[in-house]
Amino acid sequence: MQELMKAKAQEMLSNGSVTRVLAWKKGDFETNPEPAFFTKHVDDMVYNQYCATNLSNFMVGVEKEEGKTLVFLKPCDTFSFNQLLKENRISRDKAYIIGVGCEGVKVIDEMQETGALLEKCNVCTKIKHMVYDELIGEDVTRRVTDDPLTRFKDIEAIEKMDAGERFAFWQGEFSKCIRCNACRNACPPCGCKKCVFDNDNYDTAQKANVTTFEEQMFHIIRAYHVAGRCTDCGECTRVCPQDIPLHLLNRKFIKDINALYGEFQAGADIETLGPLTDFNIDQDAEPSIVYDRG
Amino acid sequence: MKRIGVFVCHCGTNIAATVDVVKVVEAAKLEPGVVHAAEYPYLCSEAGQNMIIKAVDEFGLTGVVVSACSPRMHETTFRKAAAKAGLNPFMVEISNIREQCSWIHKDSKDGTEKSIILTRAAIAKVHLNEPLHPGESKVTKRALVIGGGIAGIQTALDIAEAGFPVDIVESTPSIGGKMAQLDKTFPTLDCSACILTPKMVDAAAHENITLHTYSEIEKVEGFVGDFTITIRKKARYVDMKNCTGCGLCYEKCPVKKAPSEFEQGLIKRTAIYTPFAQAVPNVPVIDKTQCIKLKTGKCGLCEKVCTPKAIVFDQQDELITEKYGAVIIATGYDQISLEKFGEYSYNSPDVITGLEFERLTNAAGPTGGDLIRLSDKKKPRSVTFIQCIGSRDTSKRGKPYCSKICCMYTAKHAMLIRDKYPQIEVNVFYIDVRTPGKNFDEFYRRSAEEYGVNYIKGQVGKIIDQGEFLTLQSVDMLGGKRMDLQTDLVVLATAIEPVKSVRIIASMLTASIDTNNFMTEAHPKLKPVESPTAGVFLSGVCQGPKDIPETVAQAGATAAKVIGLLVKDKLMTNPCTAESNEKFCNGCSACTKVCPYGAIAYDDGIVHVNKALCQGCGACAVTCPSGAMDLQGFSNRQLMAEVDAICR
Amino acid sequence: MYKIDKDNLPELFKFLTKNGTDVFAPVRKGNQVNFESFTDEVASTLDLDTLKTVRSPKDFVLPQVEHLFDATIENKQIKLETSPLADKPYVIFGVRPCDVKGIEVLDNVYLKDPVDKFYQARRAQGVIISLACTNPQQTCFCKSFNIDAANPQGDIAIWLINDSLNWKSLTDKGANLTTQVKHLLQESSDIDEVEACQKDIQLKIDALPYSRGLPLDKFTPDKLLEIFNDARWDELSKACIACGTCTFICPTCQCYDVKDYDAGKKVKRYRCWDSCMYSDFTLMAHGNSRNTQKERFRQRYMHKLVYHPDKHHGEFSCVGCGRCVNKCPSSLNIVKVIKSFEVDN
Amino acid sequence: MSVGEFKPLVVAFCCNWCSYAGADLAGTSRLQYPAEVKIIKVPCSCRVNPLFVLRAFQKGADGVIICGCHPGDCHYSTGNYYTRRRITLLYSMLDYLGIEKGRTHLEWVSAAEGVKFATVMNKFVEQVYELGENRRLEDWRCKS
Repeated sequence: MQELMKAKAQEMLSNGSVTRVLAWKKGDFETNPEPAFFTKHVDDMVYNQYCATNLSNFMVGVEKEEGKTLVFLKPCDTFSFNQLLKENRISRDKAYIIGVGCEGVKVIDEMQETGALLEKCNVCTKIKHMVYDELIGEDVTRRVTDDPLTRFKDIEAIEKMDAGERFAFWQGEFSKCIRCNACRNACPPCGCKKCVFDNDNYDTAQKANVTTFEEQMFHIIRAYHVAGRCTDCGECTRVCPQDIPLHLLNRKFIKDINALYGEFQAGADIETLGPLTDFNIDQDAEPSIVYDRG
Repeated sequence: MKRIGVFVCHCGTNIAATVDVVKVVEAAKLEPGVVHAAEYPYLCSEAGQNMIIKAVDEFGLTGVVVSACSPRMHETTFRKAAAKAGLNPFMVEISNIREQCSWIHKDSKDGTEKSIILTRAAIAKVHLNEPLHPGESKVTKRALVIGGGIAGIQTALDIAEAGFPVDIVESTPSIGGKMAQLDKTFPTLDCSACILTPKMVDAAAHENITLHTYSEIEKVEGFVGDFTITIRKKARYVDMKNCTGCGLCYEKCPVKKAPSEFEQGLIKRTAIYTPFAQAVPNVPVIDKTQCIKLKTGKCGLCEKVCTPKAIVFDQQDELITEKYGAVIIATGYDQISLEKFGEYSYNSPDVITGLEFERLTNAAGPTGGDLIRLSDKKKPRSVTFIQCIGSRDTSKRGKPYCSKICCMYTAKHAMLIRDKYPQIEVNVFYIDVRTPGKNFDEFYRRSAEEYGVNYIKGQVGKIIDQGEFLTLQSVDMLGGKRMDLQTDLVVLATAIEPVKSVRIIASMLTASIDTNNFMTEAHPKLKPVESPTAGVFLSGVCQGPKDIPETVAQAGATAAKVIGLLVKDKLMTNPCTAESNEKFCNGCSACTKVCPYGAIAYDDGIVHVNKALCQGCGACAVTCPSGAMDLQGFSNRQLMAEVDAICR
Repeated sequence: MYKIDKDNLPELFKFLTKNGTDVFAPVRKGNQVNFESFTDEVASTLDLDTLKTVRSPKDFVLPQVEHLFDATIENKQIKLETSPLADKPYVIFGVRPCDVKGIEVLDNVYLKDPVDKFYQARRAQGVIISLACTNPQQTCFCKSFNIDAANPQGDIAIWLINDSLNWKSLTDKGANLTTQVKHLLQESSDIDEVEACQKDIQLKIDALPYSRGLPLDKFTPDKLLEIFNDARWDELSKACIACGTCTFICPTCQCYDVKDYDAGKKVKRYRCWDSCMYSDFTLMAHGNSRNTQKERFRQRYMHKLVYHPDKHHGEFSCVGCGRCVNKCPSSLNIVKVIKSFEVDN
Repeated sequence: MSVGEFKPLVVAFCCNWCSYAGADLAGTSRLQYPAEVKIIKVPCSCRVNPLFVLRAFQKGADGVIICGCHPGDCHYSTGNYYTRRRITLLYSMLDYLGIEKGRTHLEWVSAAEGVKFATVMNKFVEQVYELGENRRLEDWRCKS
């Protein structure tokens, strides 16, 4: 696959059909390839199970630049691409998308494999590319589970706790937060030009979690702002240096949205109204559904 | 920092009896930015207002807080006073220490403490207030009336008489509405057609009125004073100009099986038809679902007999776009479907609704006014009316409200039968008889006492069609007994509901509608003919059940309000509009999707708000993750400052 | 030299806490090890084997948030109340040699004129007990900064050999603490054992991938402008997502921002860590002096490799702990930066 | 009703057209509800940003209630339909994080429902009394 990708990238760069290639570049260890733009040679390009970064997010950065970008997207990354497209952050005609298969991304610590795959890969159902110009290589992506509810198991476990336990659980997690903003910055839909938490004009700026409240506030609002827009790409959890299971927040919203307003997968297409910019007059649940449940 | 003046009103003893206004003044003085604080017995009085005006000048105030009654009461008063003092009116904030403090808290300590906090919140908000300037928008001096029943006709006539052009859009081929179908009207028993048709003719002939019959609203854009509305004139297949209304066409039409809408389906009509003899305009229409020519290309008999060559089989729907300053909804009602009321055997030909009864006793109706059973064409020996079918019914199948007209029309029907056919026995099952209205109760009493109508308090549980007669399993509540009553004809006082299409029309006009599909008025008491959406007015049953005199009165009131709008050359627009900070706008366009007014447009990476369209709800501001979108007058920072001040 | 059994550590910690000294030691929670306040509950999850805590011990001398003063308004008069200085003694146990050096780098900034009183107070209360790196890891490159992982500095140095801690006090502070807990320690003269351990560590360090030498000699203050204007920054910074992970887990990153918080009844002024990766870093009234991520990215490395050495006698403000190598979401890090300058343009 | 010294603070966001008018009606009808409730007027319930709700808790509120027009009656036609989704999700998330459910509430109150307004407020404040002081969503800086 890697060689096919390199050949294709080199060809398109050489014949001028694209100005740059967005892919992964060899790191100083085999296990730490970095996202990179190639404009001449692609010798350092790699593709393996350590290529974690969701490249869709990097398309925003080249949106204003001249020329077309060839980008390699794993199936799950294409959902993010669509979501960014839907929100006018990127243009379809500035990208040449080559879909590549994915066998799951390995978790690395201290440059060593831990033996695990990323959490999102363990519950992956996103086996098809939602948007592409071309697919190359053998389709190695496999559906991990046929049960779409698998990914909500952890959420259900938390829901089953009593309020005190839930609170203690989240306090434990949130207290680890160092407010490095990696979750925010790695998140494709969380790509505001100026985040409300950075904006002094808005009177909500916070640079650090001064109190436990601010830890809660940041994560609640962050998850809320991407509710209905989060494709569940898992970058937030992957990049968190403190191992906070942030996907459990986003996925809770996804679970609620699916249950209350009908199945919705952000990034599956670019037309469907997002659940928070839409409503159903007769069928939408009343907020009392929250107080009424056990 | 702003220089803020705080004025606390006693409202006589309304506030001062519970709230220690002096304490509120003293507390306000300690707030940052407050350079003056004072109290006064009645701030809304001229002297009170003058005190504020003087203080603005004397202390160089740049912001004013008035702690008094609800802003819904006097916000405008105090804003006007501030404007007189040379301050921007939007630098005034009201803290509501009457409705929210003195009137609900008995304890003076609680009330005073809360008044101080609410005043503090208003001060915090004023610190962030910025001068706002209402824009101006022009007023198109033309009104559109949707619905051509008596409500629409009366409203249109009154507006037209005041000199403004009015268009009436009516979905059926003729104006006239339900009133045209009625036989007599209560409580005077004058002939409905006799009093209605002159008005129909007046409307058609009026130089300021344009009729668009067989037409529907296609699209609405714009806002008060400047609506742009597209009307779909459905193809009639008859040229309105050439047609002389001679009627030869429908005499020759071979299709004779279409149920007549006007006759409540009691008889059939032809494919080309005028709904009734006095139809305005008196131009037939071809029902394309029935016409052989339109369906198969054969026939065309009507075209052959039409000497003025008015039949146009290839006519298309026509779209007319026109500008209006005001829109009046007068869409009226229908009887509810009785599908879910199987126990009343409405499928039996001898069980009919009130409106069907109107046609059955009408001299111009299917029987020429001869009251017969539809099953065997025999004269009934007895007729039984049942009230409240689907009205005052809190189960899902019915309507929770009283349909209001049934008690009276039933009394009318009963009286008419007894008058014309004294041998027919008439029974009325009722829950209670409601007859408020001029001469109404007298009318009802006459029917019972002079005409011998047999009123039975009770309900009918089931109607069984026995062929020869009907058996009513019922309860006489006053007699306290179950009874099986045999009768020949049953008339169901069926609940009325707004026409189904009103929901679509309301949503196009962004006017609100209640759970029963009645249009909501801007204020149930003080603005009963305006919808909450500026420039949209209500006339007739679309707003709530009404009889004819009430409808006509309301139609006139509506016209007066519309005229009040149309005489203005310009309108001030709401300055509390959304505004997008382009530095922070991501261009995601989520705001454009939640805006009910289409006021936000996306262009090249950012969004822009059309101030003339924006009504200031704030849906966009909350949907915007970056906070680029904000609402002037209720900005994020203002609201958070209020939260902070309250929680301090 | 003294010795103490690893299993007896909790007892020692308990003794200290009972006597009014806070103890911070590496504790495992899930997949993470971080310095935590020692309590009975965490005794069982003490972790001296994991090399690197996610957060560095910087937290204890320069906490992420430090309150400076409270301002209150009474009758329209503003009253200030300065926050108290740290006055409780504490011990940070298990600090790795690189992190000890990290604190030294911070000292060179915060204890030099003008002295930062908050920092000074905290620093004065703290005793650093360091721990030699028996098992250095792939991402370590302390050797490049002449840090000896086998010879930890600080107030007390410890070598963990066969579940036994070899304890050597290095400073007066260290000696005082040692005296305080002497009854829990055993005298020891196993210098050989320690020396063997040190040799072993040095061999392991030499075998690490990054120990083959980083071209740090390329970064000299006299080449400041040359490096600043180098075209390589463009490409290097492309993958940066502008988060603050590297900054906040770095033992030497030292920048802070000063903020006010309106708490209703009072306004609290505090300072908190800032990151030069953030778009509002050093934002001033006129706007921002670094408008692109490239400029911000460059700032971080210029500071560590050029500006800081220029002001501090050639001392780099990187200690080769490798945290950023391990944690950067985009697999960027200072090693990649240093290496990319190996060849002159 | 009172438990010890604790006196909760309840912030109520009321839409201008229905609920604020409903509160006025409660006032004109002299219907008692606790002084613990402090009302903030917003044009529409859809103006209430989840940020405001959190902000209130941060600054010391013990309960937050949002009131808007009944679905179908929104002055702006559709505002409260968005509110309904937004606030349902927000409250569900707060519950998921272990915040006591009784501290938040949403109620549709029309301009004619003065009685309902007072009843809702009485009930809500009582509920907050039972829960006691807000601890789980507090910012210690804003206390004392």
